[in-house]
Amino acid sequence: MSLVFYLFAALTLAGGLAAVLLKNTIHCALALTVAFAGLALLFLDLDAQFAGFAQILVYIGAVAILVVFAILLTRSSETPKDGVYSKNWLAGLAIAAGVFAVLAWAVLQSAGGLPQGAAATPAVTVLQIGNALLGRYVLPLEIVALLLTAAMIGAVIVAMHEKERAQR
Amino acid sequence: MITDNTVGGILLGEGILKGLTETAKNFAGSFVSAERLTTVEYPEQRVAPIEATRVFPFLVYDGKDWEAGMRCVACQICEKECPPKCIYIEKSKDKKPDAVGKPQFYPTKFDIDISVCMSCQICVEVCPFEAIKMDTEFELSTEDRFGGLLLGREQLSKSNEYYHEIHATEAANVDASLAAGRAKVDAKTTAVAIAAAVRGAEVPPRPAEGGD
Amino acid sequence: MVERMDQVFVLFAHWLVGFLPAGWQPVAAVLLSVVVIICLFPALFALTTVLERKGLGRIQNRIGPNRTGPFGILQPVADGIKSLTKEDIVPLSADAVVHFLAPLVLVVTVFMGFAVLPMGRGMVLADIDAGLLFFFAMGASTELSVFMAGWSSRNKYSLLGAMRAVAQMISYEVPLLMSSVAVVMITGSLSLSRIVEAQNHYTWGLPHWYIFTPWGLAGFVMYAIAATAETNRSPFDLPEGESELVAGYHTEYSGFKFALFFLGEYLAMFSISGLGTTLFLGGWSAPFSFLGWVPSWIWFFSKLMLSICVFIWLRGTLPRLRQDQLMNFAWKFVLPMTLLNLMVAALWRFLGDGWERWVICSAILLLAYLAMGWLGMRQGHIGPRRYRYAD
Amino acid sequence: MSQATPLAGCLLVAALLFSIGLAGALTRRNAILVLIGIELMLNAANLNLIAFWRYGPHPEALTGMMFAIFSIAVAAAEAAVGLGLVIQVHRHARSTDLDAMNRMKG
Repeated sequence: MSLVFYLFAALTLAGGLAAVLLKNTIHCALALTVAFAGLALLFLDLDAQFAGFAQILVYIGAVAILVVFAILLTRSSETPKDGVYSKNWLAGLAIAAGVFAVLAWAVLQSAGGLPQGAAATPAVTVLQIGNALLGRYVLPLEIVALLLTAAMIGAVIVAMHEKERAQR
Repeated sequence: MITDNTVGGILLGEGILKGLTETAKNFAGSFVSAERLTTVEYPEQRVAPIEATRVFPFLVYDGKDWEAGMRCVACQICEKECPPKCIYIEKSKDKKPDAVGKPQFYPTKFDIDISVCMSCQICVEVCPFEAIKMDTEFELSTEDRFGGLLLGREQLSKSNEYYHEIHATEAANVDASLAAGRAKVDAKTTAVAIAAAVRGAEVPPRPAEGGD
Repeated sequence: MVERMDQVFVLFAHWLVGFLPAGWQPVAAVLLSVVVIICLFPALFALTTVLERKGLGRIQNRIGPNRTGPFGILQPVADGIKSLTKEDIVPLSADAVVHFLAPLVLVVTVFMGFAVLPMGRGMVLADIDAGLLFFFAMGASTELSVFMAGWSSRNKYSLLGAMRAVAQMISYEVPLLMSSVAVVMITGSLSLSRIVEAQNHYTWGLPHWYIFTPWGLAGFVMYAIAATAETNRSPFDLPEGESELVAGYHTEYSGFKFALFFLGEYLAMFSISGLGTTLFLGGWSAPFSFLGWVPSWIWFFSKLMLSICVFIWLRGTLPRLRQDQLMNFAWKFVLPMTLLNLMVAALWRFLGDGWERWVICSAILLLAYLAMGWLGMRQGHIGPRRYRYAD
Repeated sequence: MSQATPLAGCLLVAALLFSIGLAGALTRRNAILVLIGIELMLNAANLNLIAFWRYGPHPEALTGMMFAIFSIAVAAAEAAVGLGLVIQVHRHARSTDLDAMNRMKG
């Protein structure tokens, strides 16, 4: 377990925890970007170069800005007066802890059965990914393309500012 | 519809290219032709100020002694007219003879706060005695923010010759009108003198007004 | 001898790294080139500030700085000292941590963009297989630092400037990517050194640069427009519109942090024009075959400085665009043209060699250009402004 | 943890990140922070996919990585639509406080 892996994992988890626990919403969004960056580094550490750069481009480049814009548009950067956590926060925490316990138990139990030993680092070239994308995965690619267009149009229509309804 | 360049109008970016060629000509020209490089290196080289430049007012005086020859008679019209109220005049108690010889008041204190003055030249326009004109001197920076920028009578007074130097044509017109005025006054005094002489034949003559 | 001149830096690096024990050599080699980049480009930035001020001056019939040192060469030193000694004021209500981090994030991400640019034959810091994607990933994360700067200064003007800047950078990032995808499609690889090698051939002495192909020229024009907008320069410098937004998102910054933002903006300009030369102007390949003896890195840096001069030239000429014109232009003109350019590039690739592909591709692009111009002019979006006096 | 293989390490990190996201989604009051929690959970899933692809039997089959790339795209689309909804809800109900949104009236 190399030191680098621990470093990146610590960065990601710290970012994730901060994104969840901080009071100021904008700080949460920035901590979220730290978590995204940590994850991208983890992907690169796992030799998934294309996925790592795609993660940076899509998440840090677009989703983080989207979250921040949404925070500003809904004026939630001012901390609310009656507390930041919902009333039944204890239940939520208990459920999350339970889920983690189950997952951790499952991982540790099956630690033996997992493929041991460091597999040879697969030299994945962008050419292979391109061929795979347009070869075996051409159907999912078209579906995701359709989905992205639908999501884009849908998001615009949902968030559009209706002039007439607001005046009523 | 579009009036002038209908056909040329549809080429997108055509205006941008024209603009770019213009600036390129300007850029290349500035190394070559003088008229494309109009700026000079200020302290070392200076561009002669244009005739009608005006910065801050100054008081004109005739002859050598600035106090005696001062044209200003402290009528305080300019003080009232000045929009930012930057002129302060204190009138004298006694009188002194002016250029024509007529005893006039004179300002014991004539301050202009040049940090407030906006060079609008209204004082020059309203002054009936051509006593205040606009100077072209602009290097007036001082360390002292308040006192240094409040010019007193003595610093404001400059000779008529200096006035001729900076505003030649205007000074010439002013002198011509003053001379005409003086000639009219002399003619009037001589006419009065003759009339007095004629009446004097019946009644003893009054003492002549102060001459030069 | 020629070969040595071309590879002088690579050989020097090997020689220098040779002193270290074998284990440390790869790390030292990378560190050495990182140090070179971190010293070289700020020096280029200093040179460009003088170039810009003198160039703008000459365009506006004045001389430009010539007091500090001969021909004003020491002006950047003066600016540097001034920005270092100026007091660094942080507004009381500002969010200190985010306010402090914003310039750092900007400069770091922009510097990381230089890692993949091939600056000469075999002179690339990290020859990543997905180099272009890495470059755009770094380019995309500069927007976040702009937003952090704008929001953390808690000042209406800077927030407005940040919003405008982020909106502009996002809407011009799409055409930027699209125009470079055309190049990737023709070369068949995302790695920048492969792209430069693909352009490094000559027929009758003329190079195979992509700008000399119809889709390449259109792509380069779109790329240049998007690059100018991406770095908030010249006609698109709305976020720092002095007249209305004081200084946009870096209003509340002073002293060294402001200089960092300044550096970040110029470095973004270098890296975007560096990528432009790599994609369309044949990176480090010589313009003519008989000029092959000149070292390759000279070509890269001369093309880089040439595009910087074009940036300055644009800044001296064009007035600033309004925000809606800017957005309108991006989504209604630049993006459709880049999409069409993508299709034309595909057509170019599958029409095979021969003169007909030249004719067809240029015909399509010219037609689209005229149609877009005619359409734009008729609806009055783009053409000269028409005034109607109130009758 | 000495005998833990790198894969188990990745899985544990992913599980922890997933539960942090879940905790965020469940306990936070602000709608946007629930979406942030969901983003974290999606990212944790991506990490699992890449980990299994990297240490799995056939990395050259690229299945894991393809799946991760598609899931990144889908997550981006989901984030866009989710935030669009949140903005619309805010404009309608004047607040993004989830506890306050307990009425179904239009």
